[in-house]
Amino acid sequence: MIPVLHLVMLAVILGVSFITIFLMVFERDLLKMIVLSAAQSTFYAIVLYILLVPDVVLAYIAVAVGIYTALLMFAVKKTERFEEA
Amino acid sequence: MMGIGEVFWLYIWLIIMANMGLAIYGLIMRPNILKKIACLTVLADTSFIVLAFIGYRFKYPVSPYIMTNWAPNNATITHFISESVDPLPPTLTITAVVINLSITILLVFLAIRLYEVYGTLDVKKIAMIKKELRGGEK
Amino acid sequence: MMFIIVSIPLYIVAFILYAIRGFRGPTVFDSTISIDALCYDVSAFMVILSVYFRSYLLLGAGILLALWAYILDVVIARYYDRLTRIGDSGGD
Amino acid sequence: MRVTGLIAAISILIVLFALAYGLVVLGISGPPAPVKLRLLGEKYLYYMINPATKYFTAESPEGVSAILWDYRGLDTLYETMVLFGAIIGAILVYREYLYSEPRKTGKIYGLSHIVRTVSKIIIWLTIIIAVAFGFTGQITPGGGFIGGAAFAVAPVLLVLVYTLGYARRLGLTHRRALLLRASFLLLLLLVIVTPLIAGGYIFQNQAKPGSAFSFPGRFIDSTPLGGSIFFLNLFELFAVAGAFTVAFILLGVIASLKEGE
Repeated sequence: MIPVLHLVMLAVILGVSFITIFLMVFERDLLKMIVLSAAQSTFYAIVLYILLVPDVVLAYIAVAVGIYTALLMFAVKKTERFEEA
Repeated sequence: MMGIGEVFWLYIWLIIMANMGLAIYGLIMRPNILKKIACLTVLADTSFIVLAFIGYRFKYPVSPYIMTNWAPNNATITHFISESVDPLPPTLTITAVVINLSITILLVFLAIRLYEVYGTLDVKKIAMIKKELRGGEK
Repeated sequence: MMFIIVSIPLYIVAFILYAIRGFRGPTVFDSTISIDALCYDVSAFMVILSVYFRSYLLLGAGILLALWAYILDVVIARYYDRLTRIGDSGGD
Repeated sequence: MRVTGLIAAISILIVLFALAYGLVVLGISGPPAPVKLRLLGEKYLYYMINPATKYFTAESPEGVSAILWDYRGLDTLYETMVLFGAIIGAILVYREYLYSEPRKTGKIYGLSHIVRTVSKIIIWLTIIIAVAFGFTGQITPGGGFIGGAAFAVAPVLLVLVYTLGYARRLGLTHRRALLLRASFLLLLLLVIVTPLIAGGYIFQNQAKPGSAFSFPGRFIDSTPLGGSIFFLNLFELFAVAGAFTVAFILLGVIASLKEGE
């Protein structure tokens, strides 16, 4: 028996994450890119949770939601905010 | 003839590959170095998802790879194996997450250093400045 | 079990609505607040999914996401806010 | 320029769709929507806490910890080396700022009082949860790398909310964090070498044929301890936490360069 509910959840959330990554790649404001990157890592955390890898979810939440945003924010604050062209 | 499971499976793999393609596109074509670093993290995260998919089993009574019975016998181990997902791909992923973090720290520090030297993070402008410097020396 | 299966699509619709506000938000603050709310909703969804998977070992991820979801707000606040002085004899 | 971008996009698309087609339709990674387990994963799950197979067990109910620190221990050791190499490289880029004398100013700045009060609670909770991951890595999800990554959130919050001057007043300097990292890395190597001194094999956990040496497999009340897995998880936690603390102290130094601290 194939659980269709898992597949539907994965399909919908991966579709939303695709839109997030698309907007993130073509975003000119780097600060907004950081916010979209946090949204993308939240969606990926759900996907990893449905795929039943709790260790990876714990490490991934700490790293992607907690640390990458702060690291990129410091870099944006020390350098320039808007991407040319 | 594909069943509903295979159709969903193909759709999910296509989405994952499209995510990877977008990340590679941003990594190659976008000029800002911080954008390139963010795209690199997205590419790494998508590869973690691929690894988790390779170890997954599509059946409903499915459990993580952690045995809750601490004094098992042969029957409980067989029952556990019949429900558990594959433990090898998450093992390879765990260290990759942390190492990816440390490499991103290194790249961000290098990017800030590059801004101190050149005054910009746009790779095209950096190439122009380098060309001017080389022309001025000759 | 029926309650859980009914509630999962509602949560997913809520995620999509939060995501639309996060994508469209005219300013950075709108996006930040909506993504922050999305994080808290996801942590509740993870607890419900752990009931659906019948495994108490999965609960920790939801708790941790609820613990660290506010870091994004702090990051954006640190970008815009002016630092204030910490008093030597204050509450710290 | 536009033509170059179009060519790049089309070629990436062709490669990735070919990869997806091969993975799904041709079945390179196994059948689509797999229900069975692979043989290798099945063997790992069978042997990891099996009292019947005395020479193969790892005494750890969690599959990931058993593979990470027992069956594939040397891989993990080399990956740890990559991690510390990257952190050392990051330190080397900004070494002159890290070893310069900090300005002695009486004023210390930070975010507003509400954020500081909330963050004080969250920082302590983060540290407690990270250490708990290290201690219970062999029976619940968690372990050395996860505990270290969770611990790294605490210095990030410290640098974000209280700036670096407050951390220096608390006594958190990069020298102490480096000392923590180096000493726990030495303890980790000591755990790896101990069976070799006792006449066994390197990276040995439980007794193997030809060597009776074995780390304690069970705690007093028969809670699984995983032998060397428990010690390796714990030491790895503090080593990774020290390494990331150095990196984020350095980030605070960089952030305070022009911020008027």
